[in-house]
Amino acid sequence: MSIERSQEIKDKMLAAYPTRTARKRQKQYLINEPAVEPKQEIQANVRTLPGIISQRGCTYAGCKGVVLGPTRDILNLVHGPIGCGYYAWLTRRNQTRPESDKDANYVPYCFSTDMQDQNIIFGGEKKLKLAIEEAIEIFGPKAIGVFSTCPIGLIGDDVHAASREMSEKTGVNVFGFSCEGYKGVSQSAGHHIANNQLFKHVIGKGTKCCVKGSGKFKVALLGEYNIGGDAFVLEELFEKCGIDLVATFSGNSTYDQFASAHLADLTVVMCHRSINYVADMIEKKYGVPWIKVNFIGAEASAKALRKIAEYFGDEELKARVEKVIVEEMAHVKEELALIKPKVQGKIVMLFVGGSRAHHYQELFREMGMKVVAAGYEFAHRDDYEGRRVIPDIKVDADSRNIEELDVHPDPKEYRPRKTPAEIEALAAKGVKLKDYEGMMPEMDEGTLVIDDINHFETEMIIEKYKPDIFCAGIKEKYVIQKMGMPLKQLHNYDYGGPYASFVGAVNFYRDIERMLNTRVWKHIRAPWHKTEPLAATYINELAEV
Amino acid sequence: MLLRHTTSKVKEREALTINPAKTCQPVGAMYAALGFHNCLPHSHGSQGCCSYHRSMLTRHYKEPVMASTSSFTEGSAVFGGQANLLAAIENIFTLYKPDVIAVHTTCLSETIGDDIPQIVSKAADEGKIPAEKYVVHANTPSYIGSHVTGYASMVKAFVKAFAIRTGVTSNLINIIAGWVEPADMREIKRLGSLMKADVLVIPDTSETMDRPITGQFEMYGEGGVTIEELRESGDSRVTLSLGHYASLPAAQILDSRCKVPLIELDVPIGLAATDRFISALREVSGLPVPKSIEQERGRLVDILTDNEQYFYNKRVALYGDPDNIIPMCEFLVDIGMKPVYAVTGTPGRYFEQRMAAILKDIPEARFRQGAQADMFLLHQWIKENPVDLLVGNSWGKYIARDENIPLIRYGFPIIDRTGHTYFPSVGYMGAMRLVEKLLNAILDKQDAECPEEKFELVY
Amino acid sequence: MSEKMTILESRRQQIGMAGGSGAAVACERKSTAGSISQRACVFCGSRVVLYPIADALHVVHGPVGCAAYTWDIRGAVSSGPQLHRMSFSTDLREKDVIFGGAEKLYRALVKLIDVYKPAAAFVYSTCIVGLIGDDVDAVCRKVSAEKGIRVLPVHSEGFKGTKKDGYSAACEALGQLIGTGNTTGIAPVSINILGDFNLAGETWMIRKYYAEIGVPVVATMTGDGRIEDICRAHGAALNVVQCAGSMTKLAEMMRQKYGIPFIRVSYFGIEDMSDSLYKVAEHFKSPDIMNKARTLVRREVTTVMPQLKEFRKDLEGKKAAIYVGGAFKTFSLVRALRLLGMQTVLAGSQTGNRSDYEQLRNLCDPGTVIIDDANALELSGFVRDLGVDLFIGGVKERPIAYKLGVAFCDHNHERKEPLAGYLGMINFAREVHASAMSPVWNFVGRNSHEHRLYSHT
Amino acid sequence: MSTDYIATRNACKLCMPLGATLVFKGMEQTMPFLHGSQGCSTYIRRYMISHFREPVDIASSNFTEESAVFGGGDNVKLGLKNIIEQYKPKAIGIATTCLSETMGDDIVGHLREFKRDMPVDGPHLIHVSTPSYAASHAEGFTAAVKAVVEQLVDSGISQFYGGRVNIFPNMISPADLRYVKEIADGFTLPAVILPDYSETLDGPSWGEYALIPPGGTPLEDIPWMGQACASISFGRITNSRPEYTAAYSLQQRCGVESIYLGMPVGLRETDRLYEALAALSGRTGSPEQLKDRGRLVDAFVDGHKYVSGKRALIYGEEDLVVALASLYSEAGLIPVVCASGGESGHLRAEIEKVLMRPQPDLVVAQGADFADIDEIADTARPDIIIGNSKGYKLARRLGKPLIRLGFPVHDRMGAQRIMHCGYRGALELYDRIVNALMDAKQENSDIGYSYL
Repeated sequence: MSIERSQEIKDKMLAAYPTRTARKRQKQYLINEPAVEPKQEIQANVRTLPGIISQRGCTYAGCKGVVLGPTRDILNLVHGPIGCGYYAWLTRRNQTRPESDKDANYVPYCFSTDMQDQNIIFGGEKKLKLAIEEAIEIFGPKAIGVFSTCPIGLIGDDVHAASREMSEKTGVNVFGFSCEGYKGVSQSAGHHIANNQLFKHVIGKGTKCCVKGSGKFKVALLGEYNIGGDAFVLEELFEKCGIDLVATFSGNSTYDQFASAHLADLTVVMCHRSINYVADMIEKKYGVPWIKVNFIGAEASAKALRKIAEYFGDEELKARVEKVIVEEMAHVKEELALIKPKVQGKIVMLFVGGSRAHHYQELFREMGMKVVAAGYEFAHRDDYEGRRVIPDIKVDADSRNIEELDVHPDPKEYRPRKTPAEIEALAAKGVKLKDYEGMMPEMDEGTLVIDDINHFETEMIIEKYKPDIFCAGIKEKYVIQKMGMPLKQLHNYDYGGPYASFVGAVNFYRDIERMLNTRVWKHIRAPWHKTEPLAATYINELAEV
Repeated sequence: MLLRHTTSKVKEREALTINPAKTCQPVGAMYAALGFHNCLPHSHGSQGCCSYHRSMLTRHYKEPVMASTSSFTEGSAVFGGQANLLAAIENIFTLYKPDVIAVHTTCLSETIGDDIPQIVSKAADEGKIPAEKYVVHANTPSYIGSHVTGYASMVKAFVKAFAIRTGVTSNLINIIAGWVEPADMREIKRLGSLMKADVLVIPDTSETMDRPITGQFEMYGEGGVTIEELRESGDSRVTLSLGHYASLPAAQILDSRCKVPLIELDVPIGLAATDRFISALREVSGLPVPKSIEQERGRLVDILTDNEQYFYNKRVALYGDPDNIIPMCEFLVDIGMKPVYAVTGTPGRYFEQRMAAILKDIPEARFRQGAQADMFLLHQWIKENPVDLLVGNSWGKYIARDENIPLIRYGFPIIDRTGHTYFPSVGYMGAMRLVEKLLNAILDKQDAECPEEKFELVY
Repeated sequence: MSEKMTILESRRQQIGMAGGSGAAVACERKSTAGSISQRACVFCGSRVVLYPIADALHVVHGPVGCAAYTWDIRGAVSSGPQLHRMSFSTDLREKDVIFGGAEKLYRALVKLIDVYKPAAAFVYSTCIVGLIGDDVDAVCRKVSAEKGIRVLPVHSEGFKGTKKDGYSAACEALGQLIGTGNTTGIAPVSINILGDFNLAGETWMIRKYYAEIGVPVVATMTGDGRIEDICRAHGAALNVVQCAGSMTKLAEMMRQKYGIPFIRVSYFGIEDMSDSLYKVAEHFKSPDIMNKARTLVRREVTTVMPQLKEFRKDLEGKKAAIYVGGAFKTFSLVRALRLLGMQTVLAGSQTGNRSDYEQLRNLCDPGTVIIDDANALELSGFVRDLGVDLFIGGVKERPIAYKLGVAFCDHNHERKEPLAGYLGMINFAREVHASAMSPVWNFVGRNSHEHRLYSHT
Repeated sequence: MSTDYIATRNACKLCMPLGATLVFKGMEQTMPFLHGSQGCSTYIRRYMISHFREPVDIASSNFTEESAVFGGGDNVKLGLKNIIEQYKPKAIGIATTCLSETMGDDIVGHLREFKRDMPVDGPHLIHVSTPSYAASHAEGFTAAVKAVVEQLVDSGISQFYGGRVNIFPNMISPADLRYVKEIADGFTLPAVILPDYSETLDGPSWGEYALIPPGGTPLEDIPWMGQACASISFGRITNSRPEYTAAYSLQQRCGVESIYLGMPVGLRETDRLYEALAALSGRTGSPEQLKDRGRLVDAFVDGHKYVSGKRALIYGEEDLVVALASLYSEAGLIPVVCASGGESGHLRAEIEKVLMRPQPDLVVAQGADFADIDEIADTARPDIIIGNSKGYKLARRLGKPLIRLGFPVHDRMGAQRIMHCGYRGALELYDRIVNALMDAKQENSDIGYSYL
């Protein structure tokens, strides 16, 4: 794909916008040239233009929906009108597996203060406290998370004061999240808010009693949300390797796991965007270092495991990891041999999430497919360009209103797991702590990188590039498929999965092969039309040309 | 157990809603707007609302749901959403070129107090609204009513915006369809044409929300009530309002402003409601009921008599929207079943009055409406005294599994099955489909669970 | 019978029915293993019988349990010494079990006799004594010789039979005492009271009655018993035996050895009480005694009946179940209940014999369930299925009755109210009435439909 | 005291099988089964019934002369068969007796044989060796708990089982058990309590006679106890011989950390429990419950004048005696006599650990019976007697008030509802002591103040 052609499309597209809109959009849209110096800069994590039909959701979605949603035994109480609670009720495939029938599992429940007009007028704090009391009386949870929705911020209910008051009154750990939908510019703000509150109110409260972790290699896995059972297969993988998973944020997780994350000796981060704040804060306060990993893709998973083994520097562990990799890879290779020929060279676009658009490129690469365009829904510059740019990301009105916690080493619990010398040595071996290169360096020259893509642009680039498959979410699903082209949902996996680790990779190969080669796309035209010339042009036909 | 924390011990709640049997207004407004031609729904609030509503509607209808948002940020929350809406209107008409933007508010913009008409006229003044293009709006604060209220408000908004009376009464019969599936709207139109009546179904999602695949994506495509049709609705001879909650407000506007008399009916679900619907058509059109409809009715009753043994005294629990529950309960009673429990989160006494009348011969029946009339309460009732069938949206599957009760999927949203948007539940044909579903659920369970010696080939 | 109640095959013959034909109730069997019998063991039998002898030393040879469980748990009162209310055990330990406990027993006895100066000592063998093979008899002889008092072995190893065998062991021990005392000065018209244990002072009442009709009592066995009296019991002209189960054997023995005739009586209920006095009078063929008896009975009955009528008003028609230790007591209770207008629907005992049960079948109304050595499950099953209003039994039956919400009257050795004689009948009626008429039965499970906490509408 | 007595006079202890039976009564759908004579089960039943006032079914292998000679195998098997047929239990707890033990009857062998022809879904068979002559009921109790854990806990399970804690509560009342559960809940720390007879021996009135009363430690929980994060074991004396405890055995077999505490009676011993639970859960516990602590301290203050310097005579199981000594010593009484039929050899040492200040004149009588206690009492001149009903004679003779608690209490109502544990239990016991002393004072004063 030539840079020239890409440039031409970009120009065409921007031309269609009202001038002000065009001016804003162009900064979020670039043609990748990883080699050039100085490195390219993309604009990200800025406001979405009204009316543009973006993929983005809101702060609340990022906080309650993404980060807290998957945890089974924190009772999540949504403070606001019914809708917000309703839409985040079981709609984000958070599978969870309680240890026994007796263990708490609130995932199938939706708790809301169901604010009515008089509550909006006279304030909802009283109702909130009463709701908390009722929830405790009926469910007796370990902890309650209270989530503010848009109107709450405006009518000025103090959820934090109310939570504090109820905590003191009941002994149940109740904490609030000011995650009103309008805060920030996307889900991302919600992630950050969730990170902060978890760190303030939960992390560090746990004891060894709360977690598995008799073994030597204790790890906390961050940014894994157990869509389609990813967390389950990762748990098994770690088990096989003899690594103890003390906590997962937040796939198949519990309050106690969160509370005890600081007891791990290493934090591994999958979804960098949604949870890197926690990783950083844990390091600052407890001295637990973190590394970025990616378990999407077989090679990537192998790489991630080796990184972990290298970090602990234990020969026995390394050997065990290698053994596991060999076993798993055998199966993967077999499968790939069957599938690759059927999908090789096909063209992909991914516009999703804050890390997935990057992670899933690994899988497509393994299958020999070509990613021509990618972008995030709610990521920041560091997810595109790497953490090196963090210092020069400028704070704007929308990011300023999200608290930056000022974290210091804990006088009692701070225990640096590695000496500076050891960290040096690790870096030399390619294990860089708290480092992330971002998506762009790994993408080919001339590919498109688009932040916060909207419907208009989506139609444009599809028309031009004629991809074989498009990856996004439910809102885009049928839009794309009406065009006679498969869309792979990477939020909910189209109810497939798991896609993580080696087993997951194989599942993904098969699903993609199916979507590309299923015959259903061939039936769109009625036979009697085949002979006549057609107004409409068909993606498939063109692809075949 | 999935709902392992639910016990039969009922504690009256005042503040906490658990597992609601309703959602908020805007999603209804969005669905209603999709029933008008070349219309782009617009959510005036934070991005999340729009994103959530689009997702929910997409999951239910398995169709593209295009809608835009004002993308509120903290700034807009403080200074009001005018700038956002103006920018939105400009972007939308430039990029997406609809005939109408259907703006609905959210709890956020309502709490801020944005004055939509004022903003729209400002947009007009600034030339952001091209000629022959319109911006319609409905106030849909999430903290009042439910998604059904939102639907009603948006339909009302359209009628209010466009219906005019020229004084010449036409033969047209307006049918405010209520919140039903695209297939239902199609079926209502079919019955209308069988009756040789000239009907206008408002709104009409039969094509917009159930489109054939053509290999091309069309932002709006065919279908939906046009502005022209809406104008004409003001001269119609009568309005049939199907469903007290979703349809009456629009019908009343036509009645009060355009003097189009209204006849209040239920959504024609089941035998009696359909009978009333057909009778009404017959009366207002003065045309006889054609044989074909007689035959459909006959077939339905035939199925009922063939299978009455399987229905008699079966205990049923329902949850969902009042306009759907009321005729459904009446139907269940008509076929010998016992709708013993029913809850709807949508507030309104009317529900209780109707249910009381329909269930007067079933003293053990319990029904409730309003905030705490939620699925948690329903489940507690069921735990206290079980039922044979569950009728409602997809969320019921958790109760169904825990309590081993068959679930008949009915109402909104159904996000784990398909078919509901393609095959009607209204009219006699629809009733047949409902009967088939009920019957199969009952017999499948019997076949799956009866001891081997009781397992029989023929029923 | 409700299907919920499973009756072990091996138990079926031990349950019969009054009236009609039907096989006799099988009895005098060993309790089936695993069926939770209300019976106790041999030791228990001996301990029960000898316990009331107040001036004797009762030493339990074995681990501490057997002594601990029988420490001062009965209402058998004494007009004098209280030694019987002490619990003495050789508290055998590992090493005793290995090396034998005879030595320990010897030293224990010596010390205890020095301190408590008893008139005699009973040494009860418990299970393991039978196994480790201590020669208890030898020890007893030795101590007896040294201390100059009777030291009597009671062979009551728990596993060597049933409670009844315990009774006989006790009787044998008593037998060794009887005949060793001086009988001078005993009147020709005189009796021994056998089988009354002076629970709540019943023996005293009965003694009083006999005195009033001019019949002196030589020895009471064993209520408020004294060694010296027992030793001279063979001087009496007649043995009047209550609680046939435990004492008939002794009476029989005395008849053979000393030619003392005996009659079986019961002091429970007006009829039986009066009947006992008449029987004694008849035996001595003394019109004088008979007249005195008549006057006594007339006096007592006229004072008692009016009060009973009051109770009867309420109790008329209520159903009762009886399950007590001895069958003979059962008879009296059936009659006593009739007097209160109550119907017995279940009657049983731990230790009845064939003739007892035959008699019971004839005595009870047709349809009454007759049961031998019942277990908790059967009892509860019948109580439920027969719609019993009142249960009469011992401490082990009480919770069954209470749990099921049935009135209960305690009629075993732990009771503290005299139920014998005329006054006893009033007490009995009062207790039955107090329990059967209590309002609390309205709230219990089986009647809860009348008093629900929540009415489900 | 006159140690030269050979005989035990009015024992201050009961026999081992009773303790074991109590444990089995505290397990879900479990039938206790005594391998011995009929009398053992009958006596123990009537003893427990008179205390708990609940049905107490205990099966027996009903030894006969033959079985004594030829071994009890057939009786055991027949007995088990009948119990299974009649009561359909989920488990049967078999405790031996002096008889079967002395015979050297091979119970393990019998069970092995029985299991061979028992259907696979048959009940668990747990056996514990409780020869009455080996020790007292307290040891029988401990032994049974250990036996259950050793025979039912699956050391093979490796799955993490969400921060559960095992609590081995020792011999406490049903009310205590309920309260201990409540305390653990206050920390939302799922606790497996073994045994738990809070329901089985203190149940409601029934409509239908239950074959085996509902309640008890759920059998499905027990196999997982090896996965708990810790075991809390109550009783300083019991714990002074850890190798006999279930907690110790779990630590050895499954590496479950064991936390040895005194019985949580009185302020300090309860504090230890709260600290342990807080450390384990990382939570502070229910503020509501902590208010009870404040109330207790407040009560101590309000009442101290009435009790200070009052001389207390305490008897019962060794663990209980230590615990009570701790409570009353912190409340300002002087435990002058601490007596028990038990013979751990640690009684004095442990008591001295819990006393607020050293007490030279303290008489510690272990292996004592009531005749001994009687004699000691004459010289010790106690103002108040604290222990089970068996001390009544003594109290009566001395004309001093008796505070009834522990086991058995069969001359008063509500034994099963007496609270000993936790702050509330301490409050209850304290109030009773103070009021008893006030009663006495009132009764014995010739003026008869109605205001004290």
